[in-house]
Amino acid sequence: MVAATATRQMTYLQAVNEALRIAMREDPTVVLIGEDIAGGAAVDHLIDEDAWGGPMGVTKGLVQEFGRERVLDTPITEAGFIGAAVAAATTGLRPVAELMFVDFFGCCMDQIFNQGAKLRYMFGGKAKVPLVIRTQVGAGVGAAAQHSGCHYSVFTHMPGIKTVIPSTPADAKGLLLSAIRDDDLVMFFENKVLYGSKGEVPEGDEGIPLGVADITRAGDDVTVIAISRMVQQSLAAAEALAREGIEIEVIDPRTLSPLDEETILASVAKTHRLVIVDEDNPRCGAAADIAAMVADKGFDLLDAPIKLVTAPHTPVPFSPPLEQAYVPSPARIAEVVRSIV
Amino acid sequence: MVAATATRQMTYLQAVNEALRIAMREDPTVVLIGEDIAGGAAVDHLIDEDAWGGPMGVTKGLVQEFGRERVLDTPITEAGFIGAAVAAATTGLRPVAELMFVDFFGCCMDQIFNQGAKLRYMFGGKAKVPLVIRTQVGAGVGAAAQHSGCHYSVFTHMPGIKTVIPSTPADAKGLLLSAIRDDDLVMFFENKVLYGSKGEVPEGDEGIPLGVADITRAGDDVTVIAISRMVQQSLAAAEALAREGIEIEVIDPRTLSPLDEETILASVAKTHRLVIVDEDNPRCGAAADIAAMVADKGFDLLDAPIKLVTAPHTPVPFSPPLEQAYVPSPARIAEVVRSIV
Amino acid sequence: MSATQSAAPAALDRDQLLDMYRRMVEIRQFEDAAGKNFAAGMIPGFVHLYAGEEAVAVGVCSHLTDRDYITSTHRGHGHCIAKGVDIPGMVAELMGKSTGVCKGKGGSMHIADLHKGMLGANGIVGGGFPLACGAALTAKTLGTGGVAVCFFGDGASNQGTFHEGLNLAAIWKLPVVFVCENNGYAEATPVHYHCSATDIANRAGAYEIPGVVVDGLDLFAVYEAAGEAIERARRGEGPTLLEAKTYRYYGHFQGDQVTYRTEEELARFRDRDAIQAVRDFITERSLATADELNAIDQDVTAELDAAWDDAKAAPFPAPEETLTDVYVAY
Amino acid sequence: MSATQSAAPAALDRDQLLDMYRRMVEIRQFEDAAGKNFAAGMIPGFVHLYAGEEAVAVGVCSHLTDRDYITSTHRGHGHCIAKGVDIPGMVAELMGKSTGVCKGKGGSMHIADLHKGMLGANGIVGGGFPLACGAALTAKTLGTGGVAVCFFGDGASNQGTFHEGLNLAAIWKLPVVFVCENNGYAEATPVHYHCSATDIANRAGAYEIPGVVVDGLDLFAVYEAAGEAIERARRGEGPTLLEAKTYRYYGHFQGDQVTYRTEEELARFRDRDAIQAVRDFITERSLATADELNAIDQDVTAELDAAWDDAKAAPFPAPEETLTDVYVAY
Ligand SMILES: Cc1ncc(C[n+]2csc(CCOP(=O)(O)OP(=O)(O)O)c2C)c(N)n1
Ligand SMILES: Cc1ncc(C[n+]2csc(CCOP(=O)(O)OP(=O)(O)O)c2C)c(N)n1
Ligand SMILES: [Mg+2]
Ligand SMILES: [Mg+2]
Repeated sequence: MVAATATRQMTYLQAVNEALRIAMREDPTVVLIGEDIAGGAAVDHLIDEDAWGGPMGVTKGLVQEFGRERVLDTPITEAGFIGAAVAAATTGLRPVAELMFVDFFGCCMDQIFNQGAKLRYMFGGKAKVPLVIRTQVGAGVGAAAQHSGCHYSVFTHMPGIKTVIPSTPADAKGLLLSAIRDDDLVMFFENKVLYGSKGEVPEGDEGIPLGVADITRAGDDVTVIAISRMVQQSLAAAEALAREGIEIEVIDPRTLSPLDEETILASVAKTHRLVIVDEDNPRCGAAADIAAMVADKGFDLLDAPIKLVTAPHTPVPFSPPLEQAYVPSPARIAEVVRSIV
Repeated sequence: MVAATATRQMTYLQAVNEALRIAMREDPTVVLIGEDIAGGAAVDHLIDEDAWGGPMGVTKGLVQEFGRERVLDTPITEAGFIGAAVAAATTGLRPVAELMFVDFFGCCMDQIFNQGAKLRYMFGGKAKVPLVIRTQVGAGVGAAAQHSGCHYSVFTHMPGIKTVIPSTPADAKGLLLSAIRDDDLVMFFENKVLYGSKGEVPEGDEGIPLGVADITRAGDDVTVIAISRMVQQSLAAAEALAREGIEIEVIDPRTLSPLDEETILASVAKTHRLVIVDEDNPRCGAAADIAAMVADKGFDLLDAPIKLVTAPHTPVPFSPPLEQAYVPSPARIAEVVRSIV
Repeated sequence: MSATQSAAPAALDRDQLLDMYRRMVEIRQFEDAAGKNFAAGMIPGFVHLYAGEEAVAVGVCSHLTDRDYITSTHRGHGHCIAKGVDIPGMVAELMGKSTGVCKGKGGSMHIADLHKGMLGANGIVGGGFPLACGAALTAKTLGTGGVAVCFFGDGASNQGTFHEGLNLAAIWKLPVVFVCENNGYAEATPVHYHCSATDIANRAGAYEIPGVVVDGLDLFAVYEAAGEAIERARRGEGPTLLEAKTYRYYGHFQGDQVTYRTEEELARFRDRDAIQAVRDFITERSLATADELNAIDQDVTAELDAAWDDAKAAPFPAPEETLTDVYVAY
Repeated sequence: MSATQSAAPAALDRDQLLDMYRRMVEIRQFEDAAGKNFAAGMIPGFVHLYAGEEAVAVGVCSHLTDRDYITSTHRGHGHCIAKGVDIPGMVAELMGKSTGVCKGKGGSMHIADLHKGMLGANGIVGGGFPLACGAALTAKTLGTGGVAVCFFGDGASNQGTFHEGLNLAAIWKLPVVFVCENNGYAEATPVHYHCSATDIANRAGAYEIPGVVVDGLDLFAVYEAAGEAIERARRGEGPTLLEAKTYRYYGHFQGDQVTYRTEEELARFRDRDAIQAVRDFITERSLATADELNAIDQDVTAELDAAWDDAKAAPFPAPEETLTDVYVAY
């Protein structure tokens, strides 16, 4: 055991920013590429201090330290700059590209999955693509049907891609550090609703390994696998359920590909009941994926149907009450848990 | 009951061609759009008789009957012409667009899922997109990593899209007719390995409804859900298993979205055992999706783990023995079935 | 610098002129009100305001009728109004109310009305190029006589869909007009950084179609150039790329601190305000008095106030509405 | 019509000339052998042959070393050979043997060798534009002095990635040369139908970069034009769009009945064969005798025969290989 690391409170957004800064300091080949990630490139009067740092400010301050050569504003050209990042990764850089919203993946998916993810395999193992693509997911801010999706399932489906879904500031930092140091193509999904959420974040440059789930609350009655912001929703449900005497174990898989099957199955071996909570659409989604894994490998452990709590099979609606109905709520999670105990 | 319809032997490819011809005859707003689907557009000397009809010849002969105004060769511009097809559908045509290989979806996915599939919802139900996108799936001809994928899961995941996966010539015809007459956006996945396969195909213009599974072989011991070409592989496995006294029920869901849950659950109620066979990659795939549905709604019916027989989590390899190892074989299917009886 | 304004095209009579003036005022006031109501927390999500660019939408859409289609952008309110979408329905849509033109399901970035030939604002930069080609293909195939206009920004001119759409329209001689609203910025990034072409209209050369630069703050200049391009399209002679140099008064979206541009730059453009220029033109030629124009302004204000009051009073959609309108039948 | 050939650039000495000749012959014979072996059922999948276009790959790649990168296409064998990829390894790759350059996992459309700066043939038309920008970005950022060359077809010039790549390279002044191999057709569709530009090089104007048309059947013309563009890139002055007018002798893929073109057209181009032209040039100037050139040809034949024999004798990869090489670590 190492000595406990000092921590500080910071937001999820700041944690992402800090991880980028650490990675850029430790490795000069790490470059950032994306739309307005510095912001105001080539604006004459603009002192970099005022640079946007992305529309959400996630990359704010990095251009001052690392310069315009390593924080590259791009035109609106997702296929162009993501594809450039793929080949830059193959030829000696370690780019971190920003796809502003995951909903834009349809503009550049070919470069991600055909040019990037398959490269190593097609080339018989003689290439690697140490690329991270950061992107935003999640409903909850009224951003409507083209700026609120999750869709990490699409990337989890694709061999050659790793998918990371941090739910806390500490995970955002630790997982991003590991993602950048990883030699494979990693999709890193930041939940926009979590950007402002605070938590303890360790100092230092330690990464959190990809593929290791986090048991965020222990419990004996029902295993609840919760993805991204659904961790918070499930922990809220856990409070309500605990008052009724139902103790759920909330597991954050942290990465969907690779998936920590062992931790999930060990929990189900204890609780014999499984609920999976995901904000993504249900069909061929990550929740179904995990359910299928347990329905095979953990079938004999189960005492009840595997329940999914997900968004409906609809686009994300704009109107606030509809959007609220769309995202799984603590109440819905609790209700489903109750239905199988 | 209507009187039995006359049938003839024809190939899967011919059946697709016939459905297109019937649909174009019955509705002058049906137009075909795609790369080389007539072939040789604007080649001076070319009498249309010699037009390609697509690289596989699927649309051969249609330009002669319907002319260049309704069989539109396009530049290599997937986002451009698929997006054009989306808006053409919204404004009064019923286009059937061809995406030559599903592996190219990354070049046009934005137009499919953001511009097409979400349109009706975003517009509060005040629009429709009667568009069919035909495309090719499947490994087995050495077409390698960028021309052999399946990936219907990606489209099944997306609300607003219907996904059709015909496995026989008769289904290819009947389902395509229904797809073209349907008022929603339909992705129609033709398996390239099946193009040459023959079967009885009814005369006439009757469609097969979307959302109705087909029990292709009845059996009491194990339910096997098989997708696309996996129907043939499963039927071959059934022969071998029958010789051992194991009777599997082979169900072809025919469409993944909508999914005929009822037929699947009714079969599992009888067999208490489920195997799902899919050539697609396993993570967040259609097989996992169906497994999750049954692990919830059919949990109490099950006497054994739900088993998936799928491609591995790898791109499609080129080398023949590797490609053969990649695609689920009758032997593998039989082995998995045996493991749960 | 005082407002400049080319002479009104001969074809425009007084009523049309006043109509166009009114449309511009509607857009301006709509956006100002949206800005205020956003700040007051009445509008969820992202809102991109069109104020400053009114001459483009109105100059172009004045040539169009309901059989003609337009595609729009994230900054779409102006296009909607110019194309005749119901303003109270738009206000309600911004708030996500059931009385919105999309029943509250779309919001600012997805306002649409197919009956008005408005194919939707669009959250995807560059999403409209292929769609405009498709609407034009329908017009051409069915012989409706309609055209399609694709509005897009300077930033969008770098998207692959720009290239695919323009090439497709050119080889198929589709009745489309591509209208670039070059307001100098894509979010915080200035056009001279993100775009390799000095004039975006110059990119027309790659498709061997006409490319025209026009002063986007000059209503009549836009009107004339658009008219020519639209007539050309209607005659079956194919697409045109029209670039209107313009400016947005607000930030990229509401909340943007606009650090990337100077107060002086904004002031320089505000000095050349397109609406003021039309006002001056009308009053200088005594086509209407300042009072008459003020009355129009006030009428619009009243209309908008009422729209906001109604929208605020209107119900949100019922939660069950989340599940409808995905498919025609499923 | 007899073969035409511009004068050899002064910089080329006899050895270089004979090297280039040999490379062209290697490509031609490689393709002829591939065509035969495909017909004999020895090659699975889709095969697109480069024969006829040799002057382009060789004229361009003769300026490059291993620190320079190229991106290629579905019709990639010629680029691979010109860039120095091991020919026996390529032959084995076509057959899917474990001795292939990609261990048999890639096949014809995915041959690659990063050590040779060959970033891969590509099954996706237009896939290479962004990749070339990325390789050039690495070169620029790390100051390697390398350049990237993006080979692409006339059909690819309509893909959105063309536009995105050229704009990106232009604004970032990346050391890239975009080389269009305009062979008149995209599959069965002639360039004058699918492409709105009479000369694809003309599209350079949209990015304010140089656009150059060159006779792609003339090795020295290609060599000179490519040399200039590559030097410009190395000097940090940004990208060039080079269009080589060329022709493919075989069909789009093996199996294509080639109904869309005439025998006369093919004959016209075969009459201007690029390799024959180089031969004539060499013998007319007595730089080498016909016998010496024949010896090269025979040497290549022997090399290829041996490569095919070896490949046929080589083992296929073990089935377990299906599961490896997806990730570095998982
Ligand atoms: C495909 C895509 N990429 C990025 C964005 C984020 N985004 C929204 S508006 C915008 C800038 C658009 O600039 P421009 O086209 O000039 O239009 P303007 O905002 O100036 O009207 C960006 C980058 C998006 N919505 N869609
Ligand atoms: C994105 C994509 N669309 C379509 C295809 C199918 N396809 C393969 S080659 C080709 C024609 C390419 O034409 P061109 O770029 O001129 O290259 P050439 O074959 O003439 O060398 C097409 C349409 C593909 N491989 N990728
Ligand atoms: Mg702009
Ligand atoms: Mg070509």
